[in-house]
Amino acid sequence: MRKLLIANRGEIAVRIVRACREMGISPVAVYSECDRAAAHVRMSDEAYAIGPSAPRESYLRIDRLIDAAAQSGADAVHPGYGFLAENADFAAAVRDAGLTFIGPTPEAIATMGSKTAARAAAIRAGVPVVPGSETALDARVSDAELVSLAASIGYPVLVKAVAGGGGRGMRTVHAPADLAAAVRAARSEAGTAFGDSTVYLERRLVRPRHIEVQLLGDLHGTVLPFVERECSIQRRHQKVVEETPSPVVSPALRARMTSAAAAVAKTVGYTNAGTIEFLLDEDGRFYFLEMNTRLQVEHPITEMVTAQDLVHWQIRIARGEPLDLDPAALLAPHGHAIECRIYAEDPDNNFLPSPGRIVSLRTPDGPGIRDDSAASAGLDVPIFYDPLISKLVAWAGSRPLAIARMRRALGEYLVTGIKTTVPFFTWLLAQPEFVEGRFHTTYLDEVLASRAGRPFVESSDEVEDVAAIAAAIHTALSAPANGSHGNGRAAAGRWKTDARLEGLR
Amino acid sequence: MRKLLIANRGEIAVRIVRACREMGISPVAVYSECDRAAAHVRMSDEAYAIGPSAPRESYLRIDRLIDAAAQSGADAVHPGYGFLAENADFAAAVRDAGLTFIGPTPEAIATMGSKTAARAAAIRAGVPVVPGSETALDARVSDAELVSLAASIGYPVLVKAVAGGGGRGMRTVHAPADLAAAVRAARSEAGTAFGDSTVYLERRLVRPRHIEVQLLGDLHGTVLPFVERECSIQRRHQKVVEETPSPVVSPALRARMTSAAAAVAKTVGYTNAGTIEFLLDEDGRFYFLEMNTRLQVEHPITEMVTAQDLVHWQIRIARGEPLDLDPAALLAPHGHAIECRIYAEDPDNNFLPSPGRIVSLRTPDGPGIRDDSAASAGLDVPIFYDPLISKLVAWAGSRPLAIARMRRALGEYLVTGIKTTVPFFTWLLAQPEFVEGRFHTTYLDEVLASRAGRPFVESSDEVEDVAAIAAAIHTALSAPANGSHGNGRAAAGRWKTDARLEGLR
Amino acid sequence: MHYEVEIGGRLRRIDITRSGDDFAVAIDGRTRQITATRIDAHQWSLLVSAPGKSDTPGRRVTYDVAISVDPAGALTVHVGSTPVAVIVNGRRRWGPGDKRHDGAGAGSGPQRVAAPMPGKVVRVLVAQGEVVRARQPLVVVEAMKMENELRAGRDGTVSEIHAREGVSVEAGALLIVIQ
Amino acid sequence: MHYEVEIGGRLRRIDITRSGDDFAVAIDGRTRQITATRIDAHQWSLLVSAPGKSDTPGRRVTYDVAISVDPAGALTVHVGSTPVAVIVNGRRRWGPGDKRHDGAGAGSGPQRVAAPMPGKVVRVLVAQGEVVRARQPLVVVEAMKMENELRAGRDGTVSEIHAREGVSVEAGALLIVIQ
Repeated sequence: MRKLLIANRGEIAVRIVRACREMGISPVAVYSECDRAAAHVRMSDEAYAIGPSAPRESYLRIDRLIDAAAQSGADAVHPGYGFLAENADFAAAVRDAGLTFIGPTPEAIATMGSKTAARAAAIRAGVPVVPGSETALDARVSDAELVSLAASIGYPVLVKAVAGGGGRGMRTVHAPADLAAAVRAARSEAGTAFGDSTVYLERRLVRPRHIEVQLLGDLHGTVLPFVERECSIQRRHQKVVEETPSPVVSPALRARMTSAAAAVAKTVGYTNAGTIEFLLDEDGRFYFLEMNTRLQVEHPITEMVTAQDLVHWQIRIARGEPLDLDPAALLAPHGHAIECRIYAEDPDNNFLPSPGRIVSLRTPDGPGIRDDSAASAGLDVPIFYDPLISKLVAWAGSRPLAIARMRRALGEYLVTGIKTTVPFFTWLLAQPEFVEGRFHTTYLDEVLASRAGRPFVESSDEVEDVAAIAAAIHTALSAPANGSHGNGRAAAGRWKTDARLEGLR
Repeated sequence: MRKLLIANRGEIAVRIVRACREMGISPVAVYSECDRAAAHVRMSDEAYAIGPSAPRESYLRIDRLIDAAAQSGADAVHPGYGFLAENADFAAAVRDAGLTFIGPTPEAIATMGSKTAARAAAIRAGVPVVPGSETALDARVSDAELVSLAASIGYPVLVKAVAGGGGRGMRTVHAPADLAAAVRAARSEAGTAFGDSTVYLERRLVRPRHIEVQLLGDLHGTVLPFVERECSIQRRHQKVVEETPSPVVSPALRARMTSAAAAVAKTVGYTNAGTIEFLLDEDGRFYFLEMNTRLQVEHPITEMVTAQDLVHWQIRIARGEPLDLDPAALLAPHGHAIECRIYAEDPDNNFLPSPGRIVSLRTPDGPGIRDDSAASAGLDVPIFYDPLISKLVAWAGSRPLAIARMRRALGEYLVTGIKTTVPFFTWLLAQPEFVEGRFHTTYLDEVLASRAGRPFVESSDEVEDVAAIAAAIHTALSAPANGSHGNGRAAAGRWKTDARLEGLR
Repeated sequence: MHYEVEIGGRLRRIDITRSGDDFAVAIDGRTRQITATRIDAHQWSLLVSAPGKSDTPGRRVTYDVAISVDPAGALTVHVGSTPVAVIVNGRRRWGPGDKRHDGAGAGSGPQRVAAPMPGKVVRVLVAQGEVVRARQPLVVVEAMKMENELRAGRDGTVSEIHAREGVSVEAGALLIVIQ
Repeated sequence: MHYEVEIGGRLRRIDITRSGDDFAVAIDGRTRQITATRIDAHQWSLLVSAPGKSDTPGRRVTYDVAISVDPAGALTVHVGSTPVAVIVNGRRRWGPGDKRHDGAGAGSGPQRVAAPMPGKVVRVLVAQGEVVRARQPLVVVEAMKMENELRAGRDGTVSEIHAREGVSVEAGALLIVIQ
């Protein structure tokens, strides 16, 4: 493998570029119109335009991606996450073009991409699943049948899209009377979002935690699980903070959950990187929820506590290398790691997206801090894609220190020009429930509802005085006579350099 | 401990600010004239001017540092490294002012700061020392006595300043005829540099490695050693690359070296952070070289493989907390870490310092990369201090991957406006001797001499074509009519923002 | 020079006297000594003396400050990493924000709810003439892979509805007006 | 527009025809298609077509480029993180570099060795009239905690010595001239 096309953008494309560089593989970028000067393009060796900014005209165009691979002479394709990462047709198209797909087989993607087929696989592996309907419910299932099915599962029930993800096509129903409407709404949303309107029903557990197990499977039948990730801090079913190890998983429970995860993967002959998601109830029972047949957004925290590089392993597995790792070491976390997903959203305005140009950017660094990002000052966060700015990871010897370090890093993080979720995380990481590890998948939605939009930053009188003084001084010294140059010593020096360069003509 | 004054500048001051933030301690900065807007000032809670830019008028002024501590109400002082970090008078002045000194006692600093007293301590602890003179040699020692002493030690001999460090006041002598002149030169250099012109003689080992052991000692008599650091890559006795673990130290040798280091420290009742430096000869015998009674520049690599925070521990020890760590874990490195000291020097011009304004700065990030730095675009690397730009650390599961990762990170590192040693490291990390771990303390000087100034970057025709094209396009588009604004889309957008702000008046 | 700076509904009156990098700043009558060093077009390093009656008169507090116009056109001062929205001399919107929505913020006059980004109207949740409460969801716009609820900034009555379900809208398109 | 760019002693003749972000660039007669997108005042993203006779005509190579004047006044183009010193249209020094030393680089005419930074002359290693070889150490200046050897850029004869041991010098002070 000498050249690898990255069928993605943003921070995950940058992440894959870095792995390529470390492995001596030449990274090839693709870009939509608005991404011409994006970080993943600038950092790659080659770059190919694949269409307009809207994803369905570029990053979702299988034909154009295969064309770009051919044009560049790439011999492998990494899908990243999102876009086509869990699209079996794409994996098949890559294979049919004679290229290596860095991921599982199209067959495994198809099986585990169906929530009902995945549930069946878990049951075959002897792993408990959340009580629910064993088959997909299409439009022909009558309302009466739905009510009877729900009664047998027990309320509250969740209506979930078979092809779903990210909380879309999902509804909670507490009483039979609301069931039919919820199913209709979920079908409609799922149809629009995924092109597949079938849904299924599942018992909604009370205050469960979301615990997931990262797996690697090689082409020689070895499947190895990693120490669990705790992903219960979610907003509207979207993960916002992840950490490893979980504050509530004992070594004994870890052994059972990771064995169960490996068993499910082996049942479907799974290869490459994947993740088994579980719900863990308040009594310590866990249930298979679904499998993600790709690299996860939150993979860095696993890397920090195991000293393994998951993207390297994805590539090595695809090249046929065996997983020659000590299984016990993968279950013995070295320290603690936490990830905050920094979004271009306005937390004080109902987390509304806040795309636009980043004016200033200062990212945290120093001990235990990793920032996986594709942002830079002067470039746009486009309106067309997921508004993830960066994945900020803090690693330390213990959970309290990792939290302290993350708070320190958030204090160093400066993004101006757009709104970000930094102030929200600063607030969240100070909450006693978070600090003490007392949370579950609905904790965040509940506490957000109870705050009723109160701002996350309540600045002190002194900070407001300083902001007022700074605004006044800045206004006073930004005289038009100076153009955009200001009066600054530092700035003046830079402009002098420009003037010198201009003298070149 | 609620407020801590940092008696230093640059990356180490920033490093200590970060530890303070993580521990809920308020950091207080001091600054010389040219450092008014330096990173450590901007990141602290309070900042005090202590004089002109020249170190002896500011960062070396004990009186002004103590004054600043009093003015701020700080209850502790951290000296960092360099400047007054190993000055017993400063540690005593801090103690006498009723403040906590984050470091060893003035007595321990004084003892171990004298190379001859430190040798005596090692001999008392039963640790081998390099054959050499047991007493300091002042101006009263006759040339004949010197020649006789050298003959008993064996040539080649090193003439070293008793108060020395960083290769200053040091000379190698191969024959008796050169001895007297070398002693005079070393005394003169040491007198100027350290205010103490006494020297001593030491056998110069052939092709030794520099291996050092980090220690922590608490106030309750516990001394714990950490896995060794390999610091043999030196230019003129200055470390330029450090790594841990050493590629040549076996677990058995590690056990012996770390026990020896702890024994020396216990002999002098050592507390807080310190480092015992050894020379390791080609036959696997090690000799005590000296002790550094402070935090080392290269401490981050130890942190990466042990998940301990050495600055936190310095503060915790000073507060009286016990070292409640598993000693075995500190000797079992998790992965491998390498540090490159990125300097503002021109490697292609005999490593001449290259101070000045940083025009653009892009620092590496992503998996396994830590950048301890105080640099930012638009600010100066002053002429007055050590021209260290950043300490770039790569951590990975294995030494080959850590090297690959460092090379990847160096490729992401962009500093314009000044010269840096990035191209030198890119070259060094590709040398077979480095990759295979076959080096010793004079390896780098030898290979640099053999290269006779050949440039470290030999760019390809294609890269030169691209540079030429870029220079031409840049020149063509930097028309004076546009001022410093260029024609760029991104740039234009920013200036629009400025214009809006100017409208504020 | 005199400025009026409003933050969180509170007006501060500021008078500045400059001498090089040093400023004497009277804020609502209390004078403070400031050293302001410009870092670049957007960033400043401020050293601020302790407030007047402090028992630590020699204290010099350091603040890193960045000033920018956010996508809604509001002026934001970051003090460290803490964003503070400021209104200088009564002006609320700068640059392109002028012709865009007023966000969901409270204010006087009719509230004009506009699309903050291009997207598709998924649901209109209120009817003409309906009485709404502050923070009540009004319309759902799908953009950036998420459904985004736009909410009322204050109590009022829906006087205009321009949003239609299923229709794509540009950034800044007026969706709903509340009197 | 026509430019002459010298790199490492080799001159490249460049003709540029612009059309928006796209450029047809003839370099010593071979034409290449370039897309140049400006990132900021100093940085560009270039997409470069494969050279003329390549067997992969569709290849589009991406380069991240930064342009700056270094402390010695030379124009440097960073291609990725690789610095390349360039001379455009024959001009060797820009800005303050004009009145400073010529470094230790080879060139024609007398070589004027000047202090690259403020410091103290520790040792003068050559005498008036002495014949020196390229890279021979001439004078040692202590600055930034290090002793720095300034070396001859080429073979020649020492014609002037302005450096005196123990004397502090400013940046740019002339120390030695070699004919």
